[in-house]
Amino acid sequence: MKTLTIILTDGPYISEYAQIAKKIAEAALKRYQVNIFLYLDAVHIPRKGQKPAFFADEGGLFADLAREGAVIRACSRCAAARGYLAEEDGSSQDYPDGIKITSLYDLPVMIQGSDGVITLCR
Amino acid sequence: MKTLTIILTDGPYISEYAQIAKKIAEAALKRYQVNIFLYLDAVHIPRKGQKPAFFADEGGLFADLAREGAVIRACSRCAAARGYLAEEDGSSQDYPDGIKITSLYDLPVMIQGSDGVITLCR
Amino acid sequence: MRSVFYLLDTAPYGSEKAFGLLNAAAVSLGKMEVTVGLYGDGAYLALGDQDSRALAIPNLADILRAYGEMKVIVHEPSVVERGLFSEGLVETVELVDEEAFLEAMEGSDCLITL
Amino acid sequence: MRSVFYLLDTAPYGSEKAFGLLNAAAVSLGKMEVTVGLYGDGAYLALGDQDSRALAIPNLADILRAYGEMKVIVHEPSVVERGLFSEGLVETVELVDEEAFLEAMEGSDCLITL
Amino acid sequence: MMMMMDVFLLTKPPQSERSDLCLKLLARSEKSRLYLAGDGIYHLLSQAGEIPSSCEILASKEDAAARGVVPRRRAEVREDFYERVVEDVMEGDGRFFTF
Amino acid sequence: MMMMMDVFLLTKPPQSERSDLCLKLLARSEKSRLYLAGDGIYHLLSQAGEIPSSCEILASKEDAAARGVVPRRRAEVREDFYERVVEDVMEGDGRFFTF
Repeated sequence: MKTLTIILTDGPYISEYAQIAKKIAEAALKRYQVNIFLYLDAVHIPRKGQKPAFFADEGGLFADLAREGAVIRACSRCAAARGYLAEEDGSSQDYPDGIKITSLYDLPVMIQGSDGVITLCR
Repeated sequence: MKTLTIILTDGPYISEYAQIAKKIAEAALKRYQVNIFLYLDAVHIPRKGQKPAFFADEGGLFADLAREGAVIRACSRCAAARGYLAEEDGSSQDYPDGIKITSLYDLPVMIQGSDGVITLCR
Repeated sequence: MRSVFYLLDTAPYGSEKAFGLLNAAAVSLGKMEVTVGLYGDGAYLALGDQDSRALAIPNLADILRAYGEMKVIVHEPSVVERGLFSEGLVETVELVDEEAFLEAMEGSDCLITL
Repeated sequence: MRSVFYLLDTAPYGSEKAFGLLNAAAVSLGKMEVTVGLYGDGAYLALGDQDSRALAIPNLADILRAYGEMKVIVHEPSVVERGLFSEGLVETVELVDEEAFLEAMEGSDCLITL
Repeated sequence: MMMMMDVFLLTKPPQSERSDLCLKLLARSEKSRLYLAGDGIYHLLSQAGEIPSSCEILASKEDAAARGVVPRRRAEVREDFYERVVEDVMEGDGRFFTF
Repeated sequence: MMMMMDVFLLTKPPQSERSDLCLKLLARSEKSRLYLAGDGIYHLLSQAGEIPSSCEILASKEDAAARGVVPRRRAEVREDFYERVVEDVMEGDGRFFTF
């Protein structure tokens, strides 16, 4: 199966890229493996407990993507800086099941194994 | 006593504005009342438990400012969207003592009562 | 501060800034003299026919209309450069030339840019 | 993907993007063919005499030097427009004209812009 | 011989430097398709000729509607925009660039 | 009669639209002081004359050092930069703008 990797750097709400990524990933999951690498501010996206008054819960959208099979990984340096701590297996109390905090070294591995790479950022 | 209000919209680390705000606030606190309003992504700044590997803990810097007397308030809409929930008195488990989640209606009150207003954002 | 100028220079929908700026301006009404200035890509906010239902987010043109008493000026050169001059713009918005735009900025007690 | 082009078009220090991009490029070395392209305000990263000790953050010019094997090209028109042409630039960085810069982008299997 | 098709996904508005760079690469491509989403939609407003006439332009329907943009240049405004992007990124034979 | 002093704090690099707007307002001011911090530091590199010669320029020392910028135009590079900004914002008699 071919693989698509999406790289994000913005947090939720502040830009529309989490939403666009969600649409691209949904379309891709029908036929392809999807990786999403959360870099810089994007490590905020999967946080549990988001209660936006006027927008869709972007954390929930990414929890859905993980359930549907997307491999979602957050950069450990960026996550730790922003207060998201990983357990030994990369899971985090702050993140939904399946979304893990991982090393930046996973990024080139994802890219290498991909047939398409899309970076979305301001 | 004269009052300075600083408005921020970026999260920690991604831009240098939290650092610049800290320096301005430190300088101002020697002689003036200082208000800081955290809007949009800036509600991430005071989060407890930040462990940056290469930078100063910006949450800690703002906890210091609050201890030194700065009035630091975060927009409740932006905070709730990003997963920061307020207790009835505006405090939050995620924030250090003294930094509160409050209504956007506090922003014009802060501005109105100020002798100087500085907005720092990308 | 008795007057405040809210400067928007980013496009709506692509970022939360337009929405955040309109909210901040709205809660300032009645407390201070408020001017919202649309400059550069902020001029796109003035497009009249916005329909954001499919994105399930607030319609920002409707927010402009809902606060008809809010003074909103648009920098005319920004409008022209972006090909917006012949498009239908929100009725409550006032096109001003560069001189008037800069004067409005200078005439307010404080400038807020998100 | 066997080759990747990391495009930096924002200034260093003002945002985390330059630091993040260099880290991503560094961990890609040896796995893929890596090119870092400095364009627009990204050209400021090439300034040779950076000293970030007083800011207590990493020196980005030193990161460039530490990865001397990393291919870093700078868009010459961006350098000229910013008055950097007569400044001392980091030795490991290669000035290229627009044609060569665009060719390097086209010649890589994928483009990553932070 | 079939020419390879280069694919561009653009989410930045016209006056931005990233749009400029995208259009520079587009101008050098022999066969291209341009996908406009997000603030890239604003490229539909101008009739200016920066985009080669041979380039196919597709735009996201919901993004165009939200912004109140009616295309002033030839473009397909599509509801299945993201399916099409993915198909082109994954199955295309040319290069792919996101800006 | 003393002229009032307008104060500008600029943290954006030269090619940005916010810098342009800042410099437009600066050009209209009769008496001005420009504070350069963050990426505003890069304005020190160019000798170009967009800044009126009557304008005093102050720059943050640590921000200039980090960026490796040696001023190519007259400017005071100061360690007490932020104290000075605050003093001018709070005690100044003219207008204040941040970009």
